[in-house]
Amino acid sequence: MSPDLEVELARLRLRNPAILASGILGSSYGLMRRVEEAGAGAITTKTITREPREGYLNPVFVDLEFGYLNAMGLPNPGITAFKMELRRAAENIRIPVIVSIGGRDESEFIEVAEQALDAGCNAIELNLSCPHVGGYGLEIGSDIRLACNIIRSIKSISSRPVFAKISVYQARPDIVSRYIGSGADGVTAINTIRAAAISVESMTPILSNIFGGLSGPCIRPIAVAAVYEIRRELPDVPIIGVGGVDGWRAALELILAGANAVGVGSAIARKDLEIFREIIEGLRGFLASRGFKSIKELVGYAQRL
Amino acid sequence: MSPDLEVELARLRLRNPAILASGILGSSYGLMRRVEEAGAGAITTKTITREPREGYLNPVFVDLEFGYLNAMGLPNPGITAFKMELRRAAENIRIPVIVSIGGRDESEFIEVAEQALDAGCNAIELNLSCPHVGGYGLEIGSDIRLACNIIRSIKSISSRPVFAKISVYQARPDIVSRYIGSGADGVTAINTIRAAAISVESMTPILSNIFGGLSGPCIRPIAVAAVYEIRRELPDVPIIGVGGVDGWRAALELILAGANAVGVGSAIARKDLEIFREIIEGLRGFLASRGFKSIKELVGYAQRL
Amino acid sequence: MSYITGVIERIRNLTKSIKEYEIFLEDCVKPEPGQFVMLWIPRIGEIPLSFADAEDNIIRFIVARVGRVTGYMHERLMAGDKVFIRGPLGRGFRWAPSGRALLVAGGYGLAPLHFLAKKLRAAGCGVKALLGFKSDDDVFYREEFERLGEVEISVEHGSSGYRGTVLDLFRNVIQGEIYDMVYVCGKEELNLAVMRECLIAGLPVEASFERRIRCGAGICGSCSIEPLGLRVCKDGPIFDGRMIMPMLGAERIEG
Amino acid sequence: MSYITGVIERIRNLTKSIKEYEIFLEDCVKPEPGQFVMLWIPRIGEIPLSFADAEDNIIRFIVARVGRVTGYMHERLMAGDKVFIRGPLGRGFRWAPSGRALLVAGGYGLAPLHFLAKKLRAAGCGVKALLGFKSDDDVFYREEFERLGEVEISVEHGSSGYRGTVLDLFRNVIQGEIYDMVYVCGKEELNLAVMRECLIAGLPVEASFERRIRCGAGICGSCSIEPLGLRVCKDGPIFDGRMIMPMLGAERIEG
Ligand SMILES: Cc1cc2nc3c(=O)[nH]c(=O)nc-3n(C[C@H](O)[C@H](O)[C@H](O)COP(=O)(O)OP(=O)(O)OC[C@H]3O[C@@H](n4cnc5c(N)ncnc54)[C@H](O)[C@@H]3O)c2cc1C
Ligand SMILES: Cc1cc2nc3c(=O)[nH]c(=O)nc-3n(C[C@H](O)[C@H](O)[C@H](O)COP(=O)(O)OP(=O)(O)OC[C@H]3O[C@@H](n4cnc5c(N)ncnc54)[C@H](O)[C@@H]3O)c2cc1C
Ligand SMILES: Cc1cc2nc3c(=O)[nH]c(=O)nc-3n(C[C@H](O)[C@H](O)[C@H](O)COP(=O)(O)O)c2cc1C
Ligand SMILES: Cc1cc2nc3c(=O)[nH]c(=O)nc-3n(C[C@H](O)[C@H](O)[C@H](O)COP(=O)(O)O)c2cc1C
Ligand code: FES
Ligand code: FES
Repeated sequence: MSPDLEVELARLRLRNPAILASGILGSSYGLMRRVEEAGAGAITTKTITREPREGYLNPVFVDLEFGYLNAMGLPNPGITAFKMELRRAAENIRIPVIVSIGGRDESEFIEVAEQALDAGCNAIELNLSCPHVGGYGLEIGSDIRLACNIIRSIKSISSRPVFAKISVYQARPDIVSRYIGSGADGVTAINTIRAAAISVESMTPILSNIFGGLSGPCIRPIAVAAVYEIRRELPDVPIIGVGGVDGWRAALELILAGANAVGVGSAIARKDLEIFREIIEGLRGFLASRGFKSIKELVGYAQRL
Repeated sequence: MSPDLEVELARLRLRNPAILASGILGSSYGLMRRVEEAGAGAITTKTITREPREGYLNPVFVDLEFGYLNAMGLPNPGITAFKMELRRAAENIRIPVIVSIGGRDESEFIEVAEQALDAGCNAIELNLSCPHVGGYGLEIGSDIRLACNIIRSIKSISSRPVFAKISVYQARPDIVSRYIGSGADGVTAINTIRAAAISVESMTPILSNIFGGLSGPCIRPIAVAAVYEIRRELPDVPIIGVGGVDGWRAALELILAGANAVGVGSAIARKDLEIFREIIEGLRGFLASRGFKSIKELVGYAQRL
Repeated sequence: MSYITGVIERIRNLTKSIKEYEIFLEDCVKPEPGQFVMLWIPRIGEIPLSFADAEDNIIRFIVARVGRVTGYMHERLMAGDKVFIRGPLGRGFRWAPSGRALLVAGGYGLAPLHFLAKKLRAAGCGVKALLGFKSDDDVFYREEFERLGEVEISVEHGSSGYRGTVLDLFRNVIQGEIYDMVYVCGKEELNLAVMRECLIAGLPVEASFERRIRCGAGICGSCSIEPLGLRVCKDGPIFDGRMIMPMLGAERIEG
Repeated sequence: MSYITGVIERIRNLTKSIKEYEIFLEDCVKPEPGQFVMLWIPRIGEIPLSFADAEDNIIRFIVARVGRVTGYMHERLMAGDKVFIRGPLGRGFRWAPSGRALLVAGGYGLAPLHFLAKKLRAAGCGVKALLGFKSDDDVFYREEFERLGEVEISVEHGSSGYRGTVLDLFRNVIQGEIYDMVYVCGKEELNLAVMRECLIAGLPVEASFERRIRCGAGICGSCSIEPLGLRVCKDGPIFDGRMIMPMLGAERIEG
């Protein structure tokens, strides 16, 4: 019998552990549909705010050889418009849809969450970590008490799973522990890391916003350390490991470190949606060759003595 | 006339802005001599502690394609033995020698600094940022008040320049400002970033210490952002930009962001000591081709509107 | 870094609102017709542009003045200035060239079709181009296309060529002549109308689509043609009529 | 990742404290004689080892039991176990082979010289090896070297071969015979003594040195031969006698 890739993640049942990361193609029903067809285990939507956001001017994306830099500026249609996409997703998409929520304050988080829940999403991810949009993301996440309050409020309106998406700066077991204490069902670690690129040819920053977030293989060792450390201190917390997953080996590295599932983000730039099949088949092949029956056996395996 | 690469850095005069970063070959007189011959503008020594330290067991170093991971464990002969190397350096090496100091508390920092100053070093760098040695580095640097006290104490025993070497977690203008307020003459940004690598083949962490520090090209965008942000808020602070300098373009990127000089670290693994000439000639060529007279004109150039 | 440095060699006014830029690139690119680049002008912005031509290190763009970046290009950019491109991006026209091709272009849609015509011609295909303009003053690139095959132009308000839209011209032509395939590049209504006619007539057709391009790498989702979930920057900008078909049934074009 | 996976094919006891490991590598390596690898045994440690042999995907190490990692290898490692290597590292023997070569080895110093002898032989050089051991029981690899050229062995306490140290044997041999170059690999005193004799006699000489290897990449400084600042892992492990000369004058060898 072929090895089992199904995982359970804070009561969500995923056909496999490869989740579309937030901000990547999760901005419309049509794209989500394609990601489901490509084989993903779950989908995280683009971070949605109350009002529509235009995002920053181009350039918003830089392909470095070893990773990517982006400062999109959280462009999104706003929750009212996005609800239509979510409704269609709820009707037609069978894998879990996790809505990523952004806000400048507790009330914005709650308002967006209410609408998203109303539209039938399966879980919520709180963006407490985007490092390059003033007022949002990391600016919220840097205030642990505020973050805990937001988590508590959202848990008070729904029992559906809530994940806190954390930055590397907050990827510490003590902080995660407080989030869990406030009701979070799990964490997503990590978001991009604040970074910038300057073109030597033009002698100017490349991103219109100057600062952006670094993603891709180059942040994977940082994500691995974050996941390992959280898993070591908090053996039962559901963790979505994100950062530099560019194939099955990278996915497995995060799983061995302790991730229950992994987010697939910017690697899609190079490998496109085929990456999901590559991960799934690679993991299955690895499990088979080593005689494991289920991917669950490997979660945190590298921590054994 | 060929463009001028000389820079001034907190009253140190450097023949060029390419400084050997701490922990790289700066552990003996013989190696420092070779680095001088290779063309470096200044040398930072390995971080020296009061007592000798064995460091961690192998593996202590991983070559990732896009960077490097290390957890040496601050191996060093201790200040008493190292003083002999420093004395020889003071006699025979003509470029500035910056001694990197590590300690578990204020008194260790002061004791090591006293000895290093006594042996004739030209400046001091305080390691407030090594991310993988318990009790040292980042554990000191995370306590800003303690760090400020250490800076103050060392400035009270000598007027030679003192640089605070900061981690990405502390690379914020407000924190740097407090260091400067406590007497620091400049900052070195950034140290390696906490990270880990797991071998999928063996299903174990690679480093004996599990956690190490990420360096190399992959952290350059993070270093560039840190330097840019500090330079923007603190126009006059001397900054040694460190992180992913693997050639003249990378060096220039940090200088354009705002670094007065740059540290050259793990790139030596791939390019060896020839990298210093490559940087020097590359910078000179660039200045000439663009009609600049001195590298000083380019410090923070990317911040112009 | 991923940008290739280019130096503007020559700027030519094609009409009062369209210019042609000839750019010398430091590195050679090998685009397919229909592919595009992101052109970055530091401190100004970055926009998608189709290759109008590319040979070794020389490439050409045809740029219509539309807004901020194209406005800057028209007013301030001069020969000798540096620009930066990333690309070639996207997927170009896909069919192996053979037989007789009909090209239908409106406005700066001429750009990718010019490059395509060159390649078709070099591959020995017969090429006829229908070029649509608003007025006599808007006509450009007629001679460039004439060097590559037959040309008919349409002008909505003026005296040259066919009087009317290029869609009407296309309908006329397609009734009397036989083609193996049709390529269209213009406003979305034109693309869709031509595609619909071709699908009905059983003619293979490809069209170049536009959406707001941000990442250009197929990850941000900004350029999706909905509800199909097709990304202009990665799955396109050239799409086969049969891929777009589901949308042709839809009343309203979203995205 | 930078490690190449290897599977132990065969382990052979050479003496009571020296074993030979034959390892099949997933990827082919092309080392020069004198180069080394870092051999990683997960959860145990990582140590430098010289290539004793390498052909396509099969490599051989000769490992003396010394401490923690080598002890584990001797006691626990079995055929079929996986190990991981990074390398080849460092610089091997540098001269283009020609003429007659004299090889002087002590203990596991035989390893790199065996690989060198093979290459010299294949290049048509004359090879004579002087192999030094403590006692009769310590003798190993005699036949392996005999297949590649002349062999003389020295035993300090025993009955086989020359009675005495390999340094004494070397002094005897070098007086009566003519060589174009000398290669030595053994304890540092042996290396330095042989180098000194060769330099006095005007004979080219290379030796393999050891220091504690950590990074293996030439950056941590741990393997420096002082006061020369020569890194065993990057500038070596093989050094030309003339590079080491300044040290031969010094009383004490530091590092
Ligand atoms: C794949 C592709 C290839 C292209 N090739 C060419 C080409 O070869 N030549 C050429 O001249 N143009 C081409 N374009 C269009 C060109 O990219 C836009 O005209 C340009 O981005 C406008 O930038 P701007 O800053 O001048 O205008 P802005 O200031 O950004 O916008 C001005 C106005 O135009 C609208 N607008 C901007 N971009 C678009 C768009 N993509 N679709 C519809 N409306 C838009 C805005 O909403 C606004 O109302 C192409 C577009 C795509 C997607
Ligand atoms: C370039 C190079 C090539 C080598 N090739 C071979 C080889 O082919 N075969 C082989 O058997 N060995 C070789 N060695 C030596 C081998 O690496 C060591 O014996 C091994 O690292 C010891 O590891 P351990 O964990 O067993 O011993 P440990 O527990 O680390 O040490 C045990 C004792 O040995 C001493 N020691 C450890 N390493 C060294 C050293 N490098 N020099 C001097 N003393 C040391 C320690 O100080 C300690 O007292 C080579 C070394 C180098 C530098
Ligand atoms: C273009 C782009 C847009 C992103 N947008 C979001 C977002 O809206 N919300 C969010 O939480 N993370 C966002 N991220 C971060 C990713 O979800 C992910 O955490 C990060 O990219 C690291 O994963 P990767 O290395 O696989 O890309 C974005 C990343 C990229 C590259
Ligand atoms: C092997 C190694 C050892 C290091 N040791 C030290 C150290 O002792 N003290 C210190 O402050 N930084 C140390 N560093 C950090 C470097 O000085 C530098 O900040 C970091 O490597 C980033 O620069 P790079 O990308 O050029 O390597 C070490 C880095 C490496 C790779
Ligand atoms: S522009 Fe980002 S997906 Fe096409
Ligand atoms: S072992 Fe690090 S420099 Fe040689």
